[in-house]
Amino acid sequence: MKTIEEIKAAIEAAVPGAGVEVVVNPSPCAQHSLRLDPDSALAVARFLRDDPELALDFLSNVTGVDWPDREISEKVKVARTVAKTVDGVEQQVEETVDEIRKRVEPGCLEAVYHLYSVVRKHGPVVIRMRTGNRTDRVELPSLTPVWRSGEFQEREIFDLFGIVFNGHPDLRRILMWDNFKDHPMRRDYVEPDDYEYEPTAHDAVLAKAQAHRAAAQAGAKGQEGAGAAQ
Amino acid sequence: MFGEGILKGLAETAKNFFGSYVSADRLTTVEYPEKRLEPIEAARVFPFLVYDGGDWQAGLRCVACQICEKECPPKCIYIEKSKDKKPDAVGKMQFYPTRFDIDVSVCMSCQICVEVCPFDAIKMDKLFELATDDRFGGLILDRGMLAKSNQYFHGIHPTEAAEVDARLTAERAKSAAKAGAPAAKDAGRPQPPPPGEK
Amino acid sequence: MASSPYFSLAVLFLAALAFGLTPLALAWLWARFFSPPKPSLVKNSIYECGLESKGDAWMQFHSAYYLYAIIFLIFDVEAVFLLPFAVAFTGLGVAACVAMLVFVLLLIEGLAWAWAKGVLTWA
Amino acid sequence: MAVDQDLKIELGKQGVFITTLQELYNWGRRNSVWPMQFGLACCAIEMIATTMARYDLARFGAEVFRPSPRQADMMIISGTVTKKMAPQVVRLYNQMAEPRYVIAMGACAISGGPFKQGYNVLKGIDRYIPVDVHIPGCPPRPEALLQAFITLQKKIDAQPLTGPGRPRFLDAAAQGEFPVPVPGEHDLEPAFNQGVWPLPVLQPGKKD
Amino acid sequence: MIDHPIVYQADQIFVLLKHWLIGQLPSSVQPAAGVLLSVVVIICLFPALFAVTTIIERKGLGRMQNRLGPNRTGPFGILQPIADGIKSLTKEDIVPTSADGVVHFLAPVLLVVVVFMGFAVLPMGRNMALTDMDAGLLFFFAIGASTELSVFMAGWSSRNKYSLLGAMRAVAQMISYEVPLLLSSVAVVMITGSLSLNKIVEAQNHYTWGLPHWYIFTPWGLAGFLIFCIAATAETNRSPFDLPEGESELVAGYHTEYSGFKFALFFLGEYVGMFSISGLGATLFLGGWSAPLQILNFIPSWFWFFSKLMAAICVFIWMRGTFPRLRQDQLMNFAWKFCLPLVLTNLFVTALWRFLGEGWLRWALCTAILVVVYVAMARAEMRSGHFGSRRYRYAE
Amino acid sequence: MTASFKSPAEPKLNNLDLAPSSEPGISGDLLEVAMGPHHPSTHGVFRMDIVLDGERVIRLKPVFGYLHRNHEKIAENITYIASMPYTDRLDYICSLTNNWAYALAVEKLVGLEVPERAEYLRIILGELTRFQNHASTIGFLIQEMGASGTPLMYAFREREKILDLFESLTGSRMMCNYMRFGGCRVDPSAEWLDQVRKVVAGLPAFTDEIDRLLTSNEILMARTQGIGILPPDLAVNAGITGPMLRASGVNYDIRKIDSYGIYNRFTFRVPLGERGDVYDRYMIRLLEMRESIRILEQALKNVPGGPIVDPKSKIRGFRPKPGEAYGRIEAPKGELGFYLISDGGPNPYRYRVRPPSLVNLTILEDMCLGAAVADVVIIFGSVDIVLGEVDR
Repeated sequence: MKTIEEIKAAIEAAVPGAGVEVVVNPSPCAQHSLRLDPDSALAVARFLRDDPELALDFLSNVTGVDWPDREISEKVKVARTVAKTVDGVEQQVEETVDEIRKRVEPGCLEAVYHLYSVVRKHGPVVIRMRTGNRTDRVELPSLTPVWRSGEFQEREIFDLFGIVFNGHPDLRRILMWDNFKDHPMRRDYVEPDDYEYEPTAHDAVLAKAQAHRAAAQAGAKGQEGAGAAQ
Repeated sequence: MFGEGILKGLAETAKNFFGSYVSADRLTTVEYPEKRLEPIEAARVFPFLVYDGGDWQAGLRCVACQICEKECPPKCIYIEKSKDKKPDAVGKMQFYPTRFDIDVSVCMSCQICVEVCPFDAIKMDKLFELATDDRFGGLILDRGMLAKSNQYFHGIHPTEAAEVDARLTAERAKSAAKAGAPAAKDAGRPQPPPPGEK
Repeated sequence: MASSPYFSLAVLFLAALAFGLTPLALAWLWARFFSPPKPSLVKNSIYECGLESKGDAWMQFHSAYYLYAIIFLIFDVEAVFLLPFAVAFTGLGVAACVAMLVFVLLLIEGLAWAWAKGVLTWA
Repeated sequence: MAVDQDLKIELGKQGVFITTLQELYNWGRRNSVWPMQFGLACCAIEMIATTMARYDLARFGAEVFRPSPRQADMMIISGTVTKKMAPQVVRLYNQMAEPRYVIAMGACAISGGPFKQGYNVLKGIDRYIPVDVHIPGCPPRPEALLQAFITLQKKIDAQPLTGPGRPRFLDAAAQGEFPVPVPGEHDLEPAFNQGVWPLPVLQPGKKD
Repeated sequence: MIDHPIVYQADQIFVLLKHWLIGQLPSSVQPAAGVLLSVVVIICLFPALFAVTTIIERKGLGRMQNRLGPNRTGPFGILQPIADGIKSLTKEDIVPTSADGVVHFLAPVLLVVVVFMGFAVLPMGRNMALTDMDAGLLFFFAIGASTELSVFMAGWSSRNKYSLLGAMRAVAQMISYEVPLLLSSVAVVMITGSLSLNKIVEAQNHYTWGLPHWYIFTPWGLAGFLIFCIAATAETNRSPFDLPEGESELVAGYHTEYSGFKFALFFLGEYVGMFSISGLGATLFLGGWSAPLQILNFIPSWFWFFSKLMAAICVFIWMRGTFPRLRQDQLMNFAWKFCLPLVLTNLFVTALWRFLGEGWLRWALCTAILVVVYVAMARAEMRSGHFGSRRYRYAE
Repeated sequence: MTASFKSPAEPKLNNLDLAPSSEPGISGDLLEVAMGPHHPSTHGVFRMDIVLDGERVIRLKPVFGYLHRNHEKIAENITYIASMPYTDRLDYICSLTNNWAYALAVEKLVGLEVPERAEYLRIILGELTRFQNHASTIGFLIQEMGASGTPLMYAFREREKILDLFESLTGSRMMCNYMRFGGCRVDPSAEWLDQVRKVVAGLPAFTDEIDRLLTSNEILMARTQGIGILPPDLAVNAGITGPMLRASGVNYDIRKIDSYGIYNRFTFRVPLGERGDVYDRYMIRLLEMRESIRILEQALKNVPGGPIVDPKSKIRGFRPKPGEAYGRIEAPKGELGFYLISDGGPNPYRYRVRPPSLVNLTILEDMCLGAAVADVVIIFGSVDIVLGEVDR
């Protein structure tokens, strides 16, 4: 089988303007992957399937990964002008100071596809796509038109992660019920308040349960669904 | 093709029907409450706590290290560690659990608590007849219900119990020889490697 | 009157009816005195695999069922015609049998036609 | 005094009659518990194994697995009840004809078991319907189901036909239907059925 | 041998008993009492037999499946049916709100009435038929056809989708198999020359070299018997033709919405129907109450009748333990495209049998025709169904 | 590659609006029926919303999630080893192959070596699991065809023997929790291996019995042949794996392709179907059972001694370096894969199960359209799913 770089080159040769990026996997199995640009992903996927040398006709696994917003603190050298008293004289001095800046790296949702070839009996080739963010730009092209096996798996990602797959023939919730609102596989999903969450019905739990009951009776409404995950 | 398949099938069931009167292979029923299957030594159902000697409160091997509580996948173990130390079976001062509950209505019988226990204190029982109509009273086993003697352990898992005993005696002998006087000092430290990690 | 076969049939009919109704009456009595029935909305709704039933089951059904019924009717009538013939068969000559044969063949032709037209293919 | 004596005898006769009837009734019910053909998860396989040759639930007269709830007497909740499934389970239970029994088989059915931490897992079916026998285990061995079945038989045997201790279905005033929960936007509504799921009582004496 | 007084008395024990009993009554009510007594016996006997059969079935199936079957209720589990009966009797009766209550109630009752009526004409031993009707066979079929009605009533009135599908299946299946059932017995009528079941038995109650003249021992009789068996299985909705209640597809088919004793009545009706149709099959082809060998004539005739009946029931159970179920279209095809042509051929063969007279020729000719037609039909059936055994290849 | 296999075309996606064209007058009203979640033959809690015209299926929508137990979410909150017993409960008929797949994925993630003895044990247990899975699948399939349980009883009779082996080795009948990262948990005794040999020697008798009871039965042939046909190109495109794919004539067996474990040391054949109908799926399973016996016989001849677990492996404090891995095996139902992302912590960052049962259901509607209700049940049965794995 071709190496990941060769595949990348082949894709770029075949699909002009395709944004492909190699993602290196440091683990011993070295299953490196290709990150596709969502805009050209469908064309790339068609190429991967139809190219006689690659012939990746079998989409084995599709899954979503949630990368939440991360708070990154980094040291930045900042140049600034400070009013300083040097030798009794006030001066404007330029100096560089280390400043710890916190910024929020926007998270994203990712869809990962594992491809194999039944004809050529090789694989896996891993491709992945990222959404713009986790809230409003959660759309990706559906690869179900290329590989039918994505149908239920993409539906599952839609259900549990909330990635909207454009071009999917039947994008409905698959595992949760239809009027369920949250996406429970996201890492910031909060469970509905359930007083018996704790494993065993110990005294502490029972006390918690009683507190919960008291709160419910006191008219604290809407407690059941306090954990909307959005 | 003109009905032989059907006749062959009928012959097969007839063979089993008549065979059930003559051959044990064709009548495999074990009439449960009266007769039981041959016990399988490795069988595991729910955990129990092993104690040495005659008094379960004194002889409990558990030192409330709470590893099993942390490692338990469904989190069905609940332990409260004692504030003070008590002498264990060989006289070392140890912490002990003031409370050790297992909710068998949650336990998944995975045996991970046994694997991670450095003290051979928790083992798997074979008792499965726990059906009850009492949801909260019958299914949360406390220390007293969990504690079972080493003899009982020998009774249900003879091979494993013999291994454990041999290992424990060796270790105790070693630590007694090595330490001599300050035996109580390193009592709380887990010494033997967990059996699953050898 | 009692020696008439129809008298026996009537008695059998009544007895069978009584046999069917008695346990139902007993069950009703039991429910009346001990185990009160508790009909309710969910309990007395139609069973549909644990879901709420959607749509009505009383609906227009596929015509294939009725075609079979018509063919059945023909053959049942044929059988009724055949029975007197069969009873008299031991005393009949070849000519009478041939006449019956023609009748049966006509019916077989009908069957063959229906077969060829695909009426006998279950849709 | 004489009247009293007569009355006593009369009552005694009636009592004998009732007792005999009760024994007969309980004997009949106990020996003909037809389970509903209903499996949820892993435990269902052990439930099937229980009906198979080696364990043979049929010996107790209980092999007549009825697919329709109308004809079944017992519901073996064999496996995880998810929040998506719970309304169906409750509805099926409601659609069963009285007398009906419930066996919660396995950890998941009792409490959610190992999957208790899951967002879609109901933490015990006894929040919505009354459960007669609980069998711990994950999954319980087939013998454990047999033992639970025998426990249920004993329980049936002890039920009086009349009087205040009589079971729910013999009491005209008792609840006959249990509300079916509705899947809401985040969770099932309500989270439990009042009257079925009493808050577990704190047991102060439990700290041995 | 039947002339021997002890043998005769053993044979006629029930008849004599009945005569003795009604002899105690004033002569004006004697005929009516006689009928009543016979009816009561029928009404009690067959449900009792039903109880026995359920336990035989459950234990027999168990044995076929390497297990014991019910054995704890009473000694060897023989009280199991009684427990089931008590349970059904005391179970809550549910009628769906949207169902047609009257029809829902009538369906099981009708079924029970209809299946019992069939016994009116069955001779269960020498001189042991309730009525000796001239058109007994016709009556049997006429009344038997009403079971379809009750099944349809049950399915339709429940207003349940599975029930409705089950009912539609039941009607389609039962009317389809009614035709081969009827035509296969026409052959018997042709040879016997009577519709009276008593006469049909009498006609078979002769022996040559100690062997009986049962119709099953003729080519047309065997073919007729086999078709009769198939059609009878379908008529009684037994496996492999149990589509109307097809558990794996239609939950419980037409009786999905029935609970308590109404359901038990369906159960009972099915089994009693099985008894009556097995009895008819035994009467038509297996010599009714006649002994299988002349030297066995000393055993009472009723014993033979009931042995044949129970043997048939055992075959039903055996088939149930072995076969998967057919599909609706295959079932219908089998009735119309296989059984019907075959049974019509059988009618011709029967006529031929009579006209060819005694001798080996008619044996050879009749057998040959039937075998040829059977093989041709089977091949056609297989070709149209596109099935056959296959070979498989392997990749290394 | 087989001759009949073409390069995949663009998949046909079913038209989803519910508008069947029906000739007026000849057909009746359409009947919408829900089969499941409580239905005798949906293997638990699966639901199919079916639209019927008479008895013919014109629309079928599978509905899942009634057993969605949040396996993946739970696994992301517990340690790597703690997920092992949870994998038992995925496909709860074949816990050992699930263990194996998960162990394989972690071994790929971390780079652990499996000792030879452990590899042999894995193969022995894996093939026993495959045998009992196929046996019970056949039993359930025939049950769905309306047999009153006899083949299922026979299958479970053999299954009990195999479960006894599992229990005496691992301690549990069904939830074995036996594999460990880089090996196995308990070292079997020589007596246990003898016991396995004895059981394996008895297995051919069972396959022969099933063969006699069913294979040439005309009713079974009539019911299953030509029903639920799955063309090979669609099968590959829809990601179908396992016996179902091979029944369609595609030679793809991960035991041969990846030769994970030490499968390349054993000689066994891959049976291939020709038409891809229900009968082929039944037969492929039966033939695979025979091949499993062959593998077992070879494996049991020389089980080497030695350790059973990689010394680098540990239970507590197991923290793989950041990275990801996808490991897959040929589970009895098809390709079972585990996709793990590690962020260096004690819990997997992302834990994904690639369930063969779910993906194999993708083409359920395609296979069922135009079939009768009774066929739907057996087509569904021939797919061989376990809800624990479909919904996880």
